[in-house]
Amino acid sequence: MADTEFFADADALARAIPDGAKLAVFKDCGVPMETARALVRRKARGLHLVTVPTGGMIADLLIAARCVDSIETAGVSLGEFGPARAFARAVKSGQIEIRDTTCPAIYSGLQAGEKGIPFMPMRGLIGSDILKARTDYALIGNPFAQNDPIVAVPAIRPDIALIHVALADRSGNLWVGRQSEQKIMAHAAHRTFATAEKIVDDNLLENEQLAAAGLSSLYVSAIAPAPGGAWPLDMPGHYGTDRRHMKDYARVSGNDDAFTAYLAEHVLKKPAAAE
Amino acid sequence: MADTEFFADADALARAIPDGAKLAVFKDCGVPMETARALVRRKARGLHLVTVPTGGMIADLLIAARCVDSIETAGVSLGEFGPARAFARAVKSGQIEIRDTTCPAIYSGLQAGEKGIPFMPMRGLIGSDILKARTDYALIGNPFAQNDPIVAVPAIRPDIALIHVALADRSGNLWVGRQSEQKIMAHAAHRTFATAEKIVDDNLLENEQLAAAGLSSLYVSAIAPAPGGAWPLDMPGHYGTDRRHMKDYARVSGNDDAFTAYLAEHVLKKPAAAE
Amino acid sequence: MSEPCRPEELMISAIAGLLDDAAHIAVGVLSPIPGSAALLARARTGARVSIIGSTVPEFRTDGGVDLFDAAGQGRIDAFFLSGGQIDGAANINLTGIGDYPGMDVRWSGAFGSAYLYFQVPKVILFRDEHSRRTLVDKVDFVSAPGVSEKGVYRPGGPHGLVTALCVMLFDRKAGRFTLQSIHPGHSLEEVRDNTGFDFDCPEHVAQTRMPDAEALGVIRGEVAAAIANPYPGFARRMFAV
Amino acid sequence: MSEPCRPEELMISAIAGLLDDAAHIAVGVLSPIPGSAALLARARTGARVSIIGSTVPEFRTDGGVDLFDAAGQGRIDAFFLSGGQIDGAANINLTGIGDYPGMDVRWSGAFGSAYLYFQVPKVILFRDEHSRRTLVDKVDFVSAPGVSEKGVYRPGGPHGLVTALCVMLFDRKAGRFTLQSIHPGHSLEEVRDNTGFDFDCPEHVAQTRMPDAEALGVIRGEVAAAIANPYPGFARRMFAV
Repeated sequence: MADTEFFADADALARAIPDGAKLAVFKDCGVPMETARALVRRKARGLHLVTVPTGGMIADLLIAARCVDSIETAGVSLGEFGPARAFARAVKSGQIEIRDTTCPAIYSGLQAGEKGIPFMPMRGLIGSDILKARTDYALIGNPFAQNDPIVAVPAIRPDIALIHVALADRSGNLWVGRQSEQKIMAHAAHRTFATAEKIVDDNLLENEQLAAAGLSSLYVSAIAPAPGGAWPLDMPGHYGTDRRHMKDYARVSGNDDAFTAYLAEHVLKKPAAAE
Repeated sequence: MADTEFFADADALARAIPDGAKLAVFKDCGVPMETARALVRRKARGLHLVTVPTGGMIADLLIAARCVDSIETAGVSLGEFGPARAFARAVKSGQIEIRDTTCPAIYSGLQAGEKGIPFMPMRGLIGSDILKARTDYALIGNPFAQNDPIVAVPAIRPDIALIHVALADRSGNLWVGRQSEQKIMAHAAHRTFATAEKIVDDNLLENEQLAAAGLSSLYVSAIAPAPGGAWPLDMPGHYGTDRRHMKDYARVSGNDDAFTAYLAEHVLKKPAAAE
Repeated sequence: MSEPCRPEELMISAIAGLLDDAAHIAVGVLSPIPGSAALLARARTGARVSIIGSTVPEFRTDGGVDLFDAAGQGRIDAFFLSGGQIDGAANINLTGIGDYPGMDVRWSGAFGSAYLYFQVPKVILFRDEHSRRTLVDKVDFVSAPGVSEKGVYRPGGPHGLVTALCVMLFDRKAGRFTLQSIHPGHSLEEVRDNTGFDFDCPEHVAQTRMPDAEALGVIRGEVAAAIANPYPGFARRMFAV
Repeated sequence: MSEPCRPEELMISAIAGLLDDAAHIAVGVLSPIPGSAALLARARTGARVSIIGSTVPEFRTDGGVDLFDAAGQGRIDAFFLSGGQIDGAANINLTGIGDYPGMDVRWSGAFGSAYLYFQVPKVILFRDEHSRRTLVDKVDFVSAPGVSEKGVYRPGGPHGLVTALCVMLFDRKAGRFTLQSIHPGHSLEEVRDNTGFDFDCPEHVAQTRMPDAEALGVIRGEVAAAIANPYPGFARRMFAV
C-alpha cells in the first residue's frame, strides 16, 4: 500500500492518470473540473467515464475534447443550463460507447465494488429497454421467495476515483463533507486521485467533527492543491456556480468552432481560479 | 410519516417500545444504556435483540433482567472486562434463542434492509458451522461466474433502532458523529428511538460541518434527553468508560444474587448520570 | 388577488389535488411546477417535502444514495417523472428517438426513473407540452415501463398525468389512462387532437377546478418564497420573488 | 537493555517475523501481542497498521463496515485470529464446547472471523496457551474453517500459528501445519505432548530466533509507547508505561 503522493498541481496529477483509465466522477459538489481541464491539456485519450450517477459539464467537456472512449451513466445534462450537446452528438455518431443505466444501479455497482462482492441485487429496471441493452446485467431469483426476479448489477471497480474536496491534510486524509458518495467511489476504486481547495497540516481525522466525513489516506493515492478546482461549478462553503460561464459553455457545447475557441481561452491556457 | 415525538426522559421513551419488539443496538460509542435500564424498569419482555454487529453490557444486562427472547449477534462479551456470563448462561439453558453470525453479515443484512432489497451477497461463511445453523441464509450462485457459490444474507429490518447520540435538535435531526453505522441501522429499521446527551435549538443539518454526520428526522420517530445516557460505557467527547463500574458489573454478571443487588442499586432506582 | 390564475398555477393546483394522502413527497431536479405543487400540498396537509437541489434544511436531499434507499425502504410516498415521450401505457422515454444506441435524437438519460417508478407508490407524470410529439402511441425507448408483468416486485407506479391541457388518471390493472378533467379554456376535442395515444373517457368530463383565492394566496405567498431556493429562475419569472 | 527477553517479547518478535511482506496489517480487539508485533513490523518495513479500538489517528479503525469492506477490497494484507479451540486443519472455534446451540461452554461468538479468514491473504493464528485443551484434533464448532473446498472464493486464509511454545506454518494445499521453530527453552517433545493435533515436522527443527538488542529496543521503546493507547493495561503490565 503505497503512501499518498503529493503533486504540485492538477496538471502534474493528471499526468499520473494513464490513457485508457476507467475514471469515476461525482455528479456535483466537488466535480474535479481543473483535473478534467488538465487531462485535456495533456491530451488524455481512451478514458472510460463512470458518472456517479449522472454527469454534467465534466463529461461533456472531456467527450468534446476527444479524451473519452466510453461512458457509463444514468444521464448527462447541463441541468438548468440545457442539454449536453457534445455528449449527445458523440453518442449519435458512435464516437463514444454509451452504457445507459439508472442512478441507483451506479451506486449499487460501486457498493458491490466497495464490499468486494461480485454483484448487488437491485429492484426496478425489469421491463425497461435499459435492462435489454445492459447485457452485462443479469436477472436472478430471490432465494427467499417464489417467482421474484431481481436484477443483479455487477460490481464496478474504477481504476481511479477522481474527486475534488474542500480539505486534505499532509497525512493524505481528505474531508468529503456531505458528499458521502465520494467515500463509496474511493472504496470501490483501486486508487483515488484528489484535488483540494486547501491542504492543511493538522490531521483531519483527529478532529471529532471533521473525522465523521473524513476519508482515510488508506484509499488516497494522490493529492494536488487546486483552489477553485471545481470552477465553474460550485463548491459549497467556497464558491457558487459561475452561471455566466455555464451559459457560455452551454452555447459552445456541440459546436466545433465555438468549442475550439472555448478550449483555447478557458482550458488550454490555464485559467485563473474563480473565487 | 409522523413527526418526531419528543419524550421527557428515557423512561417515557422506553414505555413507547412495545414488548416483543425487534431492537437493533450498536456495539460501542453511543450504546443506549439508560434506555436499556428504563426497559428493565418497565419490565419489558420478549425483546429480540440484533447487536450491530456485536454486543456487550447492554445485551448482557437486558438478558439477565429477562427482557430478551432472542438475540442475533456476531458475539457478546464485556471486552477487556471479561465474558458476558449472563448471556452465556442464557444461551446454554435455552432461556434465549441464539442466532450466531459474523460481523459483516449483520451489516450486510442491515444494508439489504436499508436498500429495500431482499438479500445481500456476502463472501466468507461457507464451510462454517455458523452457516449450517443459519438455515435462514441461502447459498446462491454468482450469475457472472461459473461455480462460484456465495452466501445470500437476508435483509434485516428491525422494528426499532435504539441509539444514543451526542446531539439532537428540535426538528428531530440527530448527529451520529463517526458512528456512521447508526445511519445504516436507522435506515434499515422501521423506526429509530434516540436518547441524546443534549438537545439543541439550531438545526443540525444547517451546519456544514455537522451535517455530514447528521441523520435526518425522516428516520427519527422518538427523542428523549439523557445526559450520561451511555454510562457506564464511553461517549466520545463527553465521558470515558467507568472502568470501576464495568469491573463491578463483570463480577455480578451471571450471578443471580449479586445481579439482583446490582439491579436494585444501579438500575431500578434511576442512578445519577455519570460525567 | 387581482391577477387571474395563470396556466402554471392551475397545473400546480391540479397536481397538488393528487397529493392529498402523501405524507412524504420527493421532487427531482428541474421540476419547479411539481415542486410548487408539493409545497402547496404541504401547506394543506403538513406533508414532508424533499427537493433535490434545495439547500433549505427541511427540504434538503442530495439525490444520492439516501434518496434511492429511502424509496426502497418505503419512506417516499409520491414522486414526479416526466419524459421526452410518454405513451398510453405510461411508459416513459428519457433516452432518445430512433434506434438505440445511435439514436436520431439523444436526450440526457433515464436518471432515477427506471428505479423510482417501481418503488414510489404514487408517481405523477408531468409534461407541460401536450402534443402528439410528447404523448405518443408507443415510446421509441422504454426508459421506465408504466406497468410490469405479474411477479415483478413493484409497490410503485404511475398514478396520473398532468399537462397544460388536462389531468388523466392511470388504471394500473387496465394499463390505460382515463381522462379525469380538462383545464378551463380547453376542450375534449383539443385533448384528443393533441394526444398520440388512445385513452378512456367518461361520458361527462369535469373541468379542472381552478385554485380558489386561498390556494392562489398560498401559491403566491409561501410556495413562491420556498421554491425560490431550488428554482430561483422559476420563482423570479413566475412570482417576481 | 539489561533485562532479558520475556516470553511475550519473543512471541512479538516471532509474529513480526511473519509480517515482512504485509503492507497493511489490521489488528482486532484484545490482541496486544499481535498488535505489538504489527507495530514492530511497521518500525522495520513502514507497513500501515490499523488497530481496532485505538484512538491514535494513524492506527484508527472502528472495526465497522469500513474495515470489513476494506478486507473485501483487498486492502488488508494481514490479520490475526485466535480461538478457544484451534485444530490441525486450522479450523477455529470461538463459539463454544459441546452440542450447538445449548453448549456446555459458551464463548462470545465468531465476531468477524468467518469473513476475514476468507478475505485477508495472511491470517496469523495466535494463542498464548499451548495445550491439548486449546490445540485440539477437531474443533467442536467451526466458527471459521481453515481450508475451503475448490471453487469457494477464498483469497485469504491461515499462514501460521504462534504460541507460547513454537511457530508453525500452515500448508493450505495439504491442509496441515508444519512445525517451523521451537522457542528457546522448549523441546519438540513438549510441543508434541501439548498439541492435540497431528502436524508435520522437519528432521531438524530450528530454534525460534530471539529478538536482538535492536528489536528489543524498538519493542520496549516505540512499540510500548504506541500500544499503550489501545491496550493501556497490557502496556502497564509489560512495559511499565
